[in-house]
Amino acid sequence: MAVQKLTIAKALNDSLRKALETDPKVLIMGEDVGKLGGVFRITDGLQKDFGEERVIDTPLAESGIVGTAIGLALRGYRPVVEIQFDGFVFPAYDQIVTQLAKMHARSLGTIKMPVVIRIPYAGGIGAVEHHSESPETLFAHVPGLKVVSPSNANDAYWMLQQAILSDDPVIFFEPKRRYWDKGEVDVEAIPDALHGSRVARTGTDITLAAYGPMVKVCLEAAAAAAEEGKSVEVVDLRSMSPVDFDGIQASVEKTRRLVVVHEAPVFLGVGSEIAARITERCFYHLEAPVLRVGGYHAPYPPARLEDEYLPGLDRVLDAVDRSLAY
Amino acid sequence: MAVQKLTIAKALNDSLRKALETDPKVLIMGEDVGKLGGVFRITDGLQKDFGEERVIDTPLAESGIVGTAIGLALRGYRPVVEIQFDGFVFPAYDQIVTQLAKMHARSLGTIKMPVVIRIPYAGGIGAVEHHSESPETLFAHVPGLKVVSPSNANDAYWMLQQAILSDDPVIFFEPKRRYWDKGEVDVEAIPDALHGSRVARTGTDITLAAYGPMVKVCLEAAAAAAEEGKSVEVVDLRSMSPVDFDGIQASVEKTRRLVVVHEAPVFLGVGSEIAARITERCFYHLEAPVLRVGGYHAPYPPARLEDEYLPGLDRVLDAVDRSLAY
Amino acid sequence: MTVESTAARKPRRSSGAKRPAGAASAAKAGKAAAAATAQTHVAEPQFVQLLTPEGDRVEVADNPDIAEFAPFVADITTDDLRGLYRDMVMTRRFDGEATALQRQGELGLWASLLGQEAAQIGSGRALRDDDYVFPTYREHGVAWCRGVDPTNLLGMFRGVNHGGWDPTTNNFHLYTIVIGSQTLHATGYAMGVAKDGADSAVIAYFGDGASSQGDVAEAFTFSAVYNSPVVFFCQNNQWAISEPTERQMRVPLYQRAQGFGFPGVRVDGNDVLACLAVTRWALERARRGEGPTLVEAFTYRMGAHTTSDDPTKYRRDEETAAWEAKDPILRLKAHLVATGGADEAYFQELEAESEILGKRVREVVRSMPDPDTMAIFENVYADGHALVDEERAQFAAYLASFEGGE
Amino acid sequence: MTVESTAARKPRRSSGAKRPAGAASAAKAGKAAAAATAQTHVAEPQFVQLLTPEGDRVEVADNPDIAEFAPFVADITTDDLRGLYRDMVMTRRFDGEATALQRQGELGLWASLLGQEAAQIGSGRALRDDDYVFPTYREHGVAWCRGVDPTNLLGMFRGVNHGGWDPTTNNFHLYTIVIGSQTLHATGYAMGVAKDGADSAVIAYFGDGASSQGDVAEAFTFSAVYNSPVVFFCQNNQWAISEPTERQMRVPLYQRAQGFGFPGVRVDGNDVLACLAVTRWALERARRGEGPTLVEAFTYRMGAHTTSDDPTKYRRDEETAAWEAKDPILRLKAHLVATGGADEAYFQELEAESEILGKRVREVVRSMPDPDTMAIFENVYADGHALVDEERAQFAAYLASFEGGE
Ligand SMILES: Cc1ncc(C[n+]2csc(CCOP(=O)(O)OP(=O)(O)O)c2C)c(N)n1
Ligand SMILES: Cc1ncc(C[n+]2csc(CCOP(=O)(O)OP(=O)(O)O)c2C)c(N)n1
Ligand SMILES: [Mg+2]
Ligand SMILES: [Mg+2]
Repeated sequence: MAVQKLTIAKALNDSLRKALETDPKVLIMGEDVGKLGGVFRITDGLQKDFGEERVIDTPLAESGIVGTAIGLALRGYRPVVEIQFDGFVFPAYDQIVTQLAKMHARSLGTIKMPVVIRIPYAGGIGAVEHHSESPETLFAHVPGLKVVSPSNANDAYWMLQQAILSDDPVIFFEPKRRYWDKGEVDVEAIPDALHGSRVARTGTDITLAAYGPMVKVCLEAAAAAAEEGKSVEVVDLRSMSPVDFDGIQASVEKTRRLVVVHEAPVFLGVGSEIAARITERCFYHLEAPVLRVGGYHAPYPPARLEDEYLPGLDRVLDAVDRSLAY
Repeated sequence: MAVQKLTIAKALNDSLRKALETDPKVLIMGEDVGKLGGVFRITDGLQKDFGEERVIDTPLAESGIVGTAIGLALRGYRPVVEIQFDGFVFPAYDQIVTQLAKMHARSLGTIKMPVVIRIPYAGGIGAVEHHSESPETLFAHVPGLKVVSPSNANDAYWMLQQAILSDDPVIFFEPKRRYWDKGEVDVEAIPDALHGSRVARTGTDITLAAYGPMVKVCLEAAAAAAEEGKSVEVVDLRSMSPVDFDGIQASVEKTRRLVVVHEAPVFLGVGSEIAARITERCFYHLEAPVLRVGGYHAPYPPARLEDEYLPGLDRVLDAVDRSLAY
Repeated sequence: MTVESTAARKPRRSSGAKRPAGAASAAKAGKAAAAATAQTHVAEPQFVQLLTPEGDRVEVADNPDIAEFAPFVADITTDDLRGLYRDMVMTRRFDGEATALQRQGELGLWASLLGQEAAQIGSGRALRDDDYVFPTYREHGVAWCRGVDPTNLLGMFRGVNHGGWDPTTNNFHLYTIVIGSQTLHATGYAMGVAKDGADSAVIAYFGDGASSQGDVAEAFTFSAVYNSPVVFFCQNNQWAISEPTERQMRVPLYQRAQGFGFPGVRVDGNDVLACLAVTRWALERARRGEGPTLVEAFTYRMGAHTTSDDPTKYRRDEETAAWEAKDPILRLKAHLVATGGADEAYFQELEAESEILGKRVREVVRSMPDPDTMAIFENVYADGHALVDEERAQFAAYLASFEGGE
Repeated sequence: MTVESTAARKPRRSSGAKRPAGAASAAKAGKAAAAATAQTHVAEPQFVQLLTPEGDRVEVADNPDIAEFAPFVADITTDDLRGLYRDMVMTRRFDGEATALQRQGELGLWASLLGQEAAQIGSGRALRDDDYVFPTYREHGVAWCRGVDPTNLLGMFRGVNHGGWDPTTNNFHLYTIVIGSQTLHATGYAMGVAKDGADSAVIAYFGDGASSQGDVAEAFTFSAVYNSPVVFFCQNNQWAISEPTERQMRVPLYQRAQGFGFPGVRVDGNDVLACLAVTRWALERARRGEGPTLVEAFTYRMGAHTTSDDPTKYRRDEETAAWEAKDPILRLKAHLVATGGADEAYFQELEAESEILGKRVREVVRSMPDPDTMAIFENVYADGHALVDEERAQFAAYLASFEGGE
């Protein structure tokens, strides 16, 4: 059956299974990805079916995981690495930034680095410190990396397929609080381009641009705004490197107003680049400055404060109102 | 003698010496900072005069250097860490981002982290890979860190004094290609605030905002533009976290045009945040979108290409012209 | 000039024969490798033990290898033993209470120390007040020894803070979640102790999984090079979430120290007396200026990794059952009973006391207030930051816009 | 159950006595610590040596410890010896030429291997074509053995590229500048070799300084856990820029392997024959499926760290002079002369040959073109990237705006 209703978690699991089946060079690596199936069960059952040589429980050392994945890629493998939580990617940051991202250029194109790094990210699950962060800027700023994040099950399935097929390193951010959200997955459809945006809802008065976990919030905000007679377009960016500026521009040329929403701190968040570039592209179109809603310049707070910290319906609508007030 | 003509390198050396003299808790740590005095000789002579217990040659391990500096800070010391080159800070990135930056908040304010991390950064010296990078975004985006960069000898002296006195962790970016530029240092003057900007040249037609190595380029561009009858104001930002938006705003409200210049890649460079925020603050003042001149979305190139990669006089003037053309 | 470990001498794939060719046999090779790995798991390890699982004292005459350590508990009286017992019982009670509170939704998460009481109380009681402790996230028993109010540990698991105690009050650092990081902090702190000319010592806790992190190796290097007064105390509880120690190491961890130039000792981590003795010994070395020591406490995580974990996915009940027989509390109880060190009245009294602790923990947690919203912006910086000020003001205005409005 | 190194047994500060109190005596304590550290520096290390500095063969009868390794060069003929000698001479000549070219401004930087020829040629010649090499930035001799055209090494030092050879052609990876990183790449590659069922081996080069990096320890852990066919080849050249090995380690490095569960060997790094034997032995272990090995080649960096460095700031001339007496090339020459393995004609021929190499290197470098400006945007991604495309187009337009303009 081509179309199934799946959670994002299951869609990712199916996607990994498909990749393991299709290409013997695909490997899964990470902490607890084997018997346990990962702390979020995204790799559930894969070691059982594909063996310890292809679904590899690694020592507890992120630099080691990414560093050996690079070596495996040099040997012709296509490792799909799982980092257990957003806050634990930093021990691997050196390998990612100085080696993985640069190897292709360093080798004048002779070496390819088909490595996917899956990172469950962002907040909303009431977790302890280091388990709720949104570090996408720290990867999107780095030339040589590609950075994407699906917001729904179909994208989860397909974008992961495409990331694994890509000959470039892809940082694949999974919106962990949406893992259990269900959506239709068409495993036979021709998917959208990995780095293109998608209009998730059409509207005429203002554009909301978001990715990953915030797309749902923006869709809810658009629905709420509709009740007040405001027509909000929602663009699901899907890719943070590259960003589909043409897609955003097309929407903004129509609506003339833009609010970017993400969980990451606003200061130097992906929204800053979008604001800067869209302002440059649409200087005479914009009726209001591009506004941004995001995290604050503070460490991700204790769980009991995360609802206040995270952009929610009210804060998005507040920004919509402020933009429309111009 | 209060006013001396010093190179930036010597000003930094004097500043470290002063700090070691003034506060017995100040320590210098890093690779080759002892007998060698650092590869740029910024710590020259300090181990000889203050001993191995205060000027510490460390094992070759950046995570270890910053991690032990954190421990020393917990014990009441004020470590000033040297990272040998920009490209080698990444092994320490985990300690900086997950520990150093968050310790104060994690402890509800009971712990202070007076650690300075000095990083010679940016290009222009014809070096091999990893020796010419501008990773400031990767620190400025992180709540809990402060990020500064002097552009001249007087600031080098004073900003380092202030950074060492600060109870917060400060990433201190030193523009390595300017190390040998001379300037007047007044060791008795009351210095500017560490995080305030400085108008380096006044003008009325357009504002250039820059920091560190690019201030000189902007001043040269301003001089060249003056010959063509354009009055360019140059703002030396000095601090990238926090950014002195009030200072930039004041200038832009006057000139109505802004170009931000840095060596770091434009995409999610500090300029993106400045463009986004100044556009928001000065939406009705700006005659042109904020333009940015910076590095490309490509690994820092081999030395023979760096002159093309780096923003130089021509590229800055080109942006000035493009802005004025609006 | 050649150093070879026994394990390394054993060929890990079939020796002599070529490896299976082609990817098809990869799965087979994987199984073989796994089997070979399992062999290295030391079922009956050699370690310092002073109290058998049955509660009998091991004498130096029984095992000369303990001669170096036994003197370090020669001063321990029956009263002291009761104290250690009480610490373990209270800790376990607290821990059980926290687990229950998590199930009731009062805590978001709990990392239980069940089974590791002896390792924590034994090492924790070896410390002097002026020593400094760097825990992981599981050192509730050590916190207890340091005099940290146990309810203070719960804030971060409830989600009201990231660390609810002042580390300087009890020289007990905040819990560190990023695996291995704290070993470097401990090393740096110990470098500072030495610089100060103090004779305090520092102890860094970490797990078997953590031993794989580069930071831990760097901590070994720095402490060796600077000869810092630090004890690296690894609780090898056999598991890093779902991964057995074979996924982290090929030979027993305590051996790693030698290659960095300092001693390593394996101790029965379920024997509180042995843990006390070995930790005292290691701390004394540190105080005397002899530098770092690695202590591997061989113990077992009786429960799940955390309340979010489901160990049935990856480990067998028999294993857990086997370790139950080595329970650290039962063993000391057996000893106290057999030697007449404590009677039924004592145990009942303790039961009552732990009941009171449990009640207090429940009450304190349930009444723990949520932090003020504006706390988001507090303590980001010690000296202030313009952006934080701006965002705080904007947020306050935003919140105010709802008041009295609509 | 206890492992103690000899060094660790020696108290590092005055044993028994308390540390000096107060910060005032910190400097004194520092000096004492430094002195203690210096003691551990092994002046006359025990290592595998097959050829003395005077050029005499060491026989197993002289030193039974070499029995395990000597058979690995039993097949070496006089012709082979001449080949090794030629490799070292050509490598040194190339290296000297590069240093000269740097002084003339043709290269931006050069990292000389002067003094390390035996370690590199000995290990490099132990490799099979299908083995894979992960070098640092100094393995010019190994590159030579792999058949990489030496002039290709110069591009990155001239600043025309970041690595001017196709690593897959000669199974010789690009130079890695970030210290220690490549040891993990080697480990991963070796994991892949094992998965493929191949009997190739992998060798990772690194320095004494690099041994402090966490990545190297993680490489040890991964290779031990997965039993990967990798040889970790450390050229301990006594210095990491200005820091002597005492700033990196407290006991000889080769001992570190044992604590990770695999063998470590120290070899005379200035003895090309011993390096060949020990590397062959280690590679054989890898091929047989016995997993990783650590080889510490005890050698010396005769020159500066790089052409940017000034070693007079930190090391004494006597030290360098002492090592000159152990020169790897002179020693093999003495042996060849003494055994009649080569005559003056041979040496003259070689001199002429190296002259030709020198000339070619000069010519190639001087005519090495600068890269095209647009190369900035090439090979950032394999599959393209919209932003790079946009920036490339903008830059091209910008450049075009100057042409014919103004
Ligand atoms: C750097 C990092 N990576 C991953 C994690 C997720 N994680 C938390 S605990 C744990 C296992 C730790 O095992 P061990 O060190 O043996 O300690 P134990 O939990 O058994 O006490 C992991 C992988 C983390 N906290 N930090
Ligand atoms: C991560 C990192 N930190 C610092 C440097 C700067 N650096 C280049 S070489 C070097 C010393 C290396 O010493 P060693 O490992 O002994 O190798 P050797 O140069 O002696 O061959 C240093 C500190 C670097 N390249 N990478
Ligand atoms: Mg464990
Ligand atoms: Mg060296």
